[in-house]
Amino acid sequence: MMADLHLLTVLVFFPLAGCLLMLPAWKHPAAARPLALGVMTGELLLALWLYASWQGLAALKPALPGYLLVEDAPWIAAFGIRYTLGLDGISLLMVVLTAFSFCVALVVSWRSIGEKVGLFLTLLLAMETGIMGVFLALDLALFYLFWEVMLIPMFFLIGIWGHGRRIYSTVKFFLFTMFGSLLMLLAIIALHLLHARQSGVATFGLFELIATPLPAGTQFWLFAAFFLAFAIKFPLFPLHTWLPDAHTDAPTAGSVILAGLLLKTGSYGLIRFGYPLFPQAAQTLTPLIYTLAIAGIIYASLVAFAQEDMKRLIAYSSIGHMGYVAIGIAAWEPVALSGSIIQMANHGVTTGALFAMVGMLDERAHTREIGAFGGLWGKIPLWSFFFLIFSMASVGLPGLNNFVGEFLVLAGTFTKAPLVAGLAFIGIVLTLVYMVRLVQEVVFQVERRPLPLADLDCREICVLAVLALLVVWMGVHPAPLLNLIHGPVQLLTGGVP
Amino acid sequence: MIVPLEHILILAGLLFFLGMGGLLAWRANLIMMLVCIEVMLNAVMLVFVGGSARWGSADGQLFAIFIMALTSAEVSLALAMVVYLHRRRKTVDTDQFSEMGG
Amino acid sequence: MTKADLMALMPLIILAVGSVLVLLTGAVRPGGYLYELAGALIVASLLWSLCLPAGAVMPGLAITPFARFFAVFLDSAGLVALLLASGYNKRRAIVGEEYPATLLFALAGMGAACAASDLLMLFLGLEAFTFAFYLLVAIERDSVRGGEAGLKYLLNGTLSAAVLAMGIALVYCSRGTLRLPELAQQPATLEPLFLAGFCLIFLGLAFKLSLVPAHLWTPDVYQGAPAPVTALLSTASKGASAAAVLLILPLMAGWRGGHDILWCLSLATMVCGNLAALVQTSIKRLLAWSSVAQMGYVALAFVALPAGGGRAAIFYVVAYAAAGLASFGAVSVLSDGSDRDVIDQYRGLGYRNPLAGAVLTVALFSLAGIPPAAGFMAKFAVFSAALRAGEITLAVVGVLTALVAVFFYLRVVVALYMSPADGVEAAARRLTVSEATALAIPTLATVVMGVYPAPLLDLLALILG
Amino acid sequence: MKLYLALILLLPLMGGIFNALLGRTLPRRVGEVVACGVIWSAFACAALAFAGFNGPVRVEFGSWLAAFDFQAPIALYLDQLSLSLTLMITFVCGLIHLYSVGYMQDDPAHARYFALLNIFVFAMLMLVLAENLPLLYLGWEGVGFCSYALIGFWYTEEQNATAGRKAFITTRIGDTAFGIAIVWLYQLSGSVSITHLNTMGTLIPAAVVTTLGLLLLAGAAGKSAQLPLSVWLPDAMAGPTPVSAQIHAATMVTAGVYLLARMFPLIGGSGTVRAAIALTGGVTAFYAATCACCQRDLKRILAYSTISQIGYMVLGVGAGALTGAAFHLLTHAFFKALLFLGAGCIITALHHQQDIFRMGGLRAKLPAVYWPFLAGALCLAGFPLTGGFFSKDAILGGVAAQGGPLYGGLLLLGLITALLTSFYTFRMVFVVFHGGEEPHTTPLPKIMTLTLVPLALLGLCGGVLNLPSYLGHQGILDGFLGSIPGFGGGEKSSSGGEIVLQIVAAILSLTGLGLAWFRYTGSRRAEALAREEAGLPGAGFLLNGWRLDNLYGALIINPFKHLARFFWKQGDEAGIDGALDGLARLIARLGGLPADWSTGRVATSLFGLAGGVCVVLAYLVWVTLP
Repeated sequence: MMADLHLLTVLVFFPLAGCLLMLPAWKHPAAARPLALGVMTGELLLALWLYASWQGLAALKPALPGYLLVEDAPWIAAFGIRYTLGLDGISLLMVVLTAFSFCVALVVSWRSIGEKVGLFLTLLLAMETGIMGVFLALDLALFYLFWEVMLIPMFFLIGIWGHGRRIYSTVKFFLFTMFGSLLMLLAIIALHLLHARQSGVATFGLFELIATPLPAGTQFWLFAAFFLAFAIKFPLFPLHTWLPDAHTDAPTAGSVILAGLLLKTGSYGLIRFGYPLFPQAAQTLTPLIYTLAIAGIIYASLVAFAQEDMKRLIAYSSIGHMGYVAIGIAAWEPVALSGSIIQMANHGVTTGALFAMVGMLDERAHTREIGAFGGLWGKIPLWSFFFLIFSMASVGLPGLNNFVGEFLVLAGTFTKAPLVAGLAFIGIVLTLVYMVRLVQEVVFQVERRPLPLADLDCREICVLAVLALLVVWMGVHPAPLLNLIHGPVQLLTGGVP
Repeated sequence: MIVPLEHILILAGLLFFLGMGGLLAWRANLIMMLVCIEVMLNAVMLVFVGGSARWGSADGQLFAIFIMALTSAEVSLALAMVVYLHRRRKTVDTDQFSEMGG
Repeated sequence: MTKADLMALMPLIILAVGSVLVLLTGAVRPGGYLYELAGALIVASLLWSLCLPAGAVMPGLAITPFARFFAVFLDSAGLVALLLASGYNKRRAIVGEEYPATLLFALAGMGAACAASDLLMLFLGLEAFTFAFYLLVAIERDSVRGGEAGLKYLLNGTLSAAVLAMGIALVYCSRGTLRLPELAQQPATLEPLFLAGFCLIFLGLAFKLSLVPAHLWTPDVYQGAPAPVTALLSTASKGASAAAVLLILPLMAGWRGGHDILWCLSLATMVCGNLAALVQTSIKRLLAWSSVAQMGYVALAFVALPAGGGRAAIFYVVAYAAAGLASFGAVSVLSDGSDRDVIDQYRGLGYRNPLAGAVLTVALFSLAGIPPAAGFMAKFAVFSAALRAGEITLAVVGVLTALVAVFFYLRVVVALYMSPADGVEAAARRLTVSEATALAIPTLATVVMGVYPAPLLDLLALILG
Repeated sequence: MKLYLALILLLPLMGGIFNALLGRTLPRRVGEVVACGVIWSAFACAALAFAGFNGPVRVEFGSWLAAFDFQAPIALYLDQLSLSLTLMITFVCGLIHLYSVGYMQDDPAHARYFALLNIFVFAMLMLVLAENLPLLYLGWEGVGFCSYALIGFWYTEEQNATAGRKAFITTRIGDTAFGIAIVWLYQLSGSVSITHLNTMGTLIPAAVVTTLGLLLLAGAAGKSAQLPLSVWLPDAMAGPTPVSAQIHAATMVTAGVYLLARMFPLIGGSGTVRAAIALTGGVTAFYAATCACCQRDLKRILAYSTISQIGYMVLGVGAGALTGAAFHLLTHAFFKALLFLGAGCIITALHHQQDIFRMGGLRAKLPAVYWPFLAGALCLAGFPLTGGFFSKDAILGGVAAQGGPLYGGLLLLGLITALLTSFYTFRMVFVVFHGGEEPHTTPLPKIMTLTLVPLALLGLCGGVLNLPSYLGHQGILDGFLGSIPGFGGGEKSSSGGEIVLQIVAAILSLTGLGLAWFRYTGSRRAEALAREEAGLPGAGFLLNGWRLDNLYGALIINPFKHLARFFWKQGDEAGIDGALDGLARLIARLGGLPADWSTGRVATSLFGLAGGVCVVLAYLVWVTLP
């Protein structure tokens, strides 16, 4: 019986255990890197195995409806906090994405991280544990714990191996997120107390708390606190300014994980906790979310067009992309929600790949300034080929992955809020505008500065090829993923599985 | 009892605040500050004695004696401190000893 | 006094007698194994209060589970401080038996204060350890700052002692007894004299907890005193004072005014401490201001006393003590020879002295209340207590000030790991075993309490009845 | 049938992928063979499908977008329209591929070229065969991408890359409208299947149908370079000439017409929409024709003529003469491809000289090009009895049959356009081939000239595809397409009226020819050219396509750029970040206050404690005193 294997615990803490492996290899990067990669690959295999066998698990009918695996154990009885992990389709998708992104992040920074490798790998593994926990926790206190834990390694990652104003950026990133999450902490506690007052049961369990009937005013304020925390992570306009700095100054691995995963924790939290816990308040705030998302899409796309740093441009682009996710969530309608979730995965892959590619370019040219490049197709055709693929994916070219998510989001949203969907379509044009500008100025035209550029080596080709295949696969045959999240989405939107 | 408690309290209060005021005012001279603290503690002892007179229990007097012991100890330490500081700075003006701050 | 009482009192007696013993040994064999002896005595008292589950009530002292918990807590803190001092004092040429003896004496005083069952014993305990700290703060004879710090602590301490004593006197006048249990039973209307007395007592304790407005001595004394002393002063004495507050708070249970006073103090303390720490350049002052701020959160727990704030307060104090010992310990380890006080001097130390750097980092994250360190659980406890008591304003202010705090804690971490050291400094010396253990104990405690606080919390629920 | 369809789509795709991945490593001949082979085998499959065709079929290959009730499977729909277009596309593209072999023979980047060309064919076929709108959208965007990449094929020239970008973005604007229409249709009917939607026409309120129709029209206008989105096509000539022939003449640009014809059963219900479509088409046709009259760049002339001809088709759709539109679409594909390929020959022969004023007297030099080119010109000019003549008149006939002031005006406009068309066509022919000194030319690869022949024949004899009904029996296309919903519609004009119309058209066409002959041949040629070089009044206006580019530049592009920069500098950096940094500074300054309070003097701290005592006691007095 798979539930007895405590697979989720393994899933969460296996990377942390991997940190111990780092200690003996602390001083020997040559040994440490493969070790870490081994750990991450193991994690990825475990995740993939779970994915492969999810239908079997679903047939087993575990404790919670719609969940594939659930683990529950007492932890801090005095506070009523339990160690509750649960895996459903949505978390499974996120878990696979997480495990995969970490492998990518490690491989792309294989050579670019030269010093303090042991520390780097340890932080990476620790962060993987934190993010896994966020995607699996079903106890609000536990969720909050992981939510905070995952920040610390990222703080060091940006601060130690970053470039530019790295300290400013990392502190800004940390404070922004702390600001939101501290208020969320108060909201969590308040919710817990209200529930305890009403039912006499002190618990932080999500499904107990969902049942709490709340007066409208209270619910509004609690949801506001949750929403603030998630909106900062998303990030929604105008809370987004930490993101360009953090992305730009982070090392490649940091950017990949930031874009691929940390932003997703915000949307995931909104889907898993924000809306289910406070449906009415969410309803009342939906117009606000729509507005912020639309404003963000258009604003970020415009700002992205003006950027001169490739990484910054892509960072702004991910603000725009996450805007679609936000719209889909706000619509809270099956098609749109599926679209949002798929879009989370898509954006993780696409933008992660773009950041990785810019990182590769940065390694060679030691600049990310758009004005420095040009005519790369002639110099490094392989790089340009992949870059073209990923940027086309990111503009939502049908047949590549982003289109699936965006189109479902828009189709679903249109049934709820036609105007919003219509405005969001404008964003598609704007995305094309800045992305094509980037491609033209970097890949096409003539070389503007003589830079010593070597084309991709085998390691990089492998990573990018896998990513590209993924992009195409998710764009051409998203059915498996859509099936995976079908049940959970139906439950969330009030249907019966 | 001969003296009503109120009078004792008023006197003690006067002494106490006198001492406190002196402590704050006389900061140019460490010795005088110590004297002021003595005054305050004496006010305290007065209250204790008055109290034990009021309730006819010995606890107050006991406490008073303990305070005497305490003050003597503190004074000895404080005088040592005075000597030490004077040797260091040739002054007993406490405002001179404000290297740290902020 | 029966034999059982004696057994129960033994932890305190060991410490008190022990200090005399150390003094004598020092007189007989100067530079003998004084620190080892003192350490052994502390361990003995620790084990005793751990293993012998005897309770006893005698005039003035009541060895309750509460008292025994604090005895354990104080002894462990003292042990760590002693371990730190053993190395530090050698480097700083602080010789002689005074240091260990005084330390033992301070521990005894604190233990007495926590075990007090009447105001006299409380007063004696508090003053005893304060008195001991007068010595310890100024013990570094040839340090300018030490003397200044001693002076400041002395004057403030005596003033607060006077206030405290006056408070007790007034209470005594109005009630005719000093016994806490009797004082806790309140008449229908609280007479003004009693209230005045209570307020003075509380202010006297506020000095020891360094709550605003009686906090101004803190940064100067912490900066001036030797780091190990600061470590003890900022943790054990705070713990003992918090225990004392918990002992006297029942006297005014249900008096709205007391709540208001506490409310203001806690608010002012959280805000002042955290804001002032922002602008500090000396790490010791930064930690001092931060400890002021931390006491503000403890005060917040006191405000929420009716809603289970007591447990939160003690847990917070313990968590803070662990972090404080670790941080000041790291500082004392890192400031060898030259007094390494300015934050910029800590640049890149995280790499040159990994253990100390890591310990300091963990401690700072704990102080900032970021999981998985104990500080998070502590803040969690305090905030939930506050919300349960309906103190939403204080909770929100606390959260926001905590955010401010994150910033200045991060400044130190940034210096440790992210800013390059200016100029090549010699590789830091290897830590001695005692130092390593002294750093390891509180750090482990921090992490364990942060990840699995359940046992401690249950224990606290037990001792608070 | 399923197999045929699968092959029709997959072969070009595979060829494209093959060239994209391996093309650069294998010898170029292999790549060329594969590229051309797949297209011709796709044509063979199409032919087989045609042979085996009996009635529309819907084939489903697998699921694509399937979330809850949003179902967009990978399903194809083969009916008469898509079949005939498939045949045309595969055939013409096959020829163009062959031509490209010669045209690109010394271009190093042949792999990229053929890969994109193949993928384009795949996308175009997907567009034509798609059974549901998202899938059609896939093809729609796919061709857009390929056209972008191929226009900017010689990317080192900045204006080429920019032209590609312009095309991509401009068409994307239209696509957005199309996308909105798709999701709206989904919201209305819960389905995106074209066949299903076409039956919904009556169930949807008229106002909504109108809006939808306008959205679709906008989409079509983007792809088919109709006003106001026509600006990209002339610039698109920056690409290699075969690309212009394949994408910007024969296939992609007619996608809009196809879309409108496809969805006609749905949107045709609204008179407003029909009128709007017709108006767009007619005006565009006229607009482009006027512009073409003053162009000097050979390819730009053809580009404007393409816009103009597509305008005719759109006009036809608007007039409900779907068959006519489809007919013109086919013939136009043949003769316009022919013209472009011919132009390609000329340009190659003259070392990439595109200015017609620098040409002349090529008739003797390049007879193999001249005669096919002339044939194409005749078709374009609607010379009597050529394919173009019949197809154009089918459209005009449809317009005439509609009657009413609007359509009357449009008919007039169409006739004027016909005149202009024949004028600029022969202006081009005469200036390029007749008179003038004979320049030096390089020999052309056989393959390039050979491919012109079949196209020329098809163009000339294209008329037989659909001879007017007054000749006795019904036209082939009429019969073939008639059964498709919507194509039956459109009032048939009386055969008498049709004959009259055709006579008028013939006269107009001949007049245009005559004017051109009178102006550009023999002795008068020289001063005519001289005058035009000097610049006729208003020529600049027409030369720059009525200065639409400047208009858009002033209205949209510059504001966009400034806004972007403003948002970045003022919004993000000064606004939000500035505010946050200000807040941080403020807090730091606040931090100074309590820090200043601790002066370091003992007295201060004593004051603190004493002050606390006094305040608390005062408070106490205040509370306790009644």
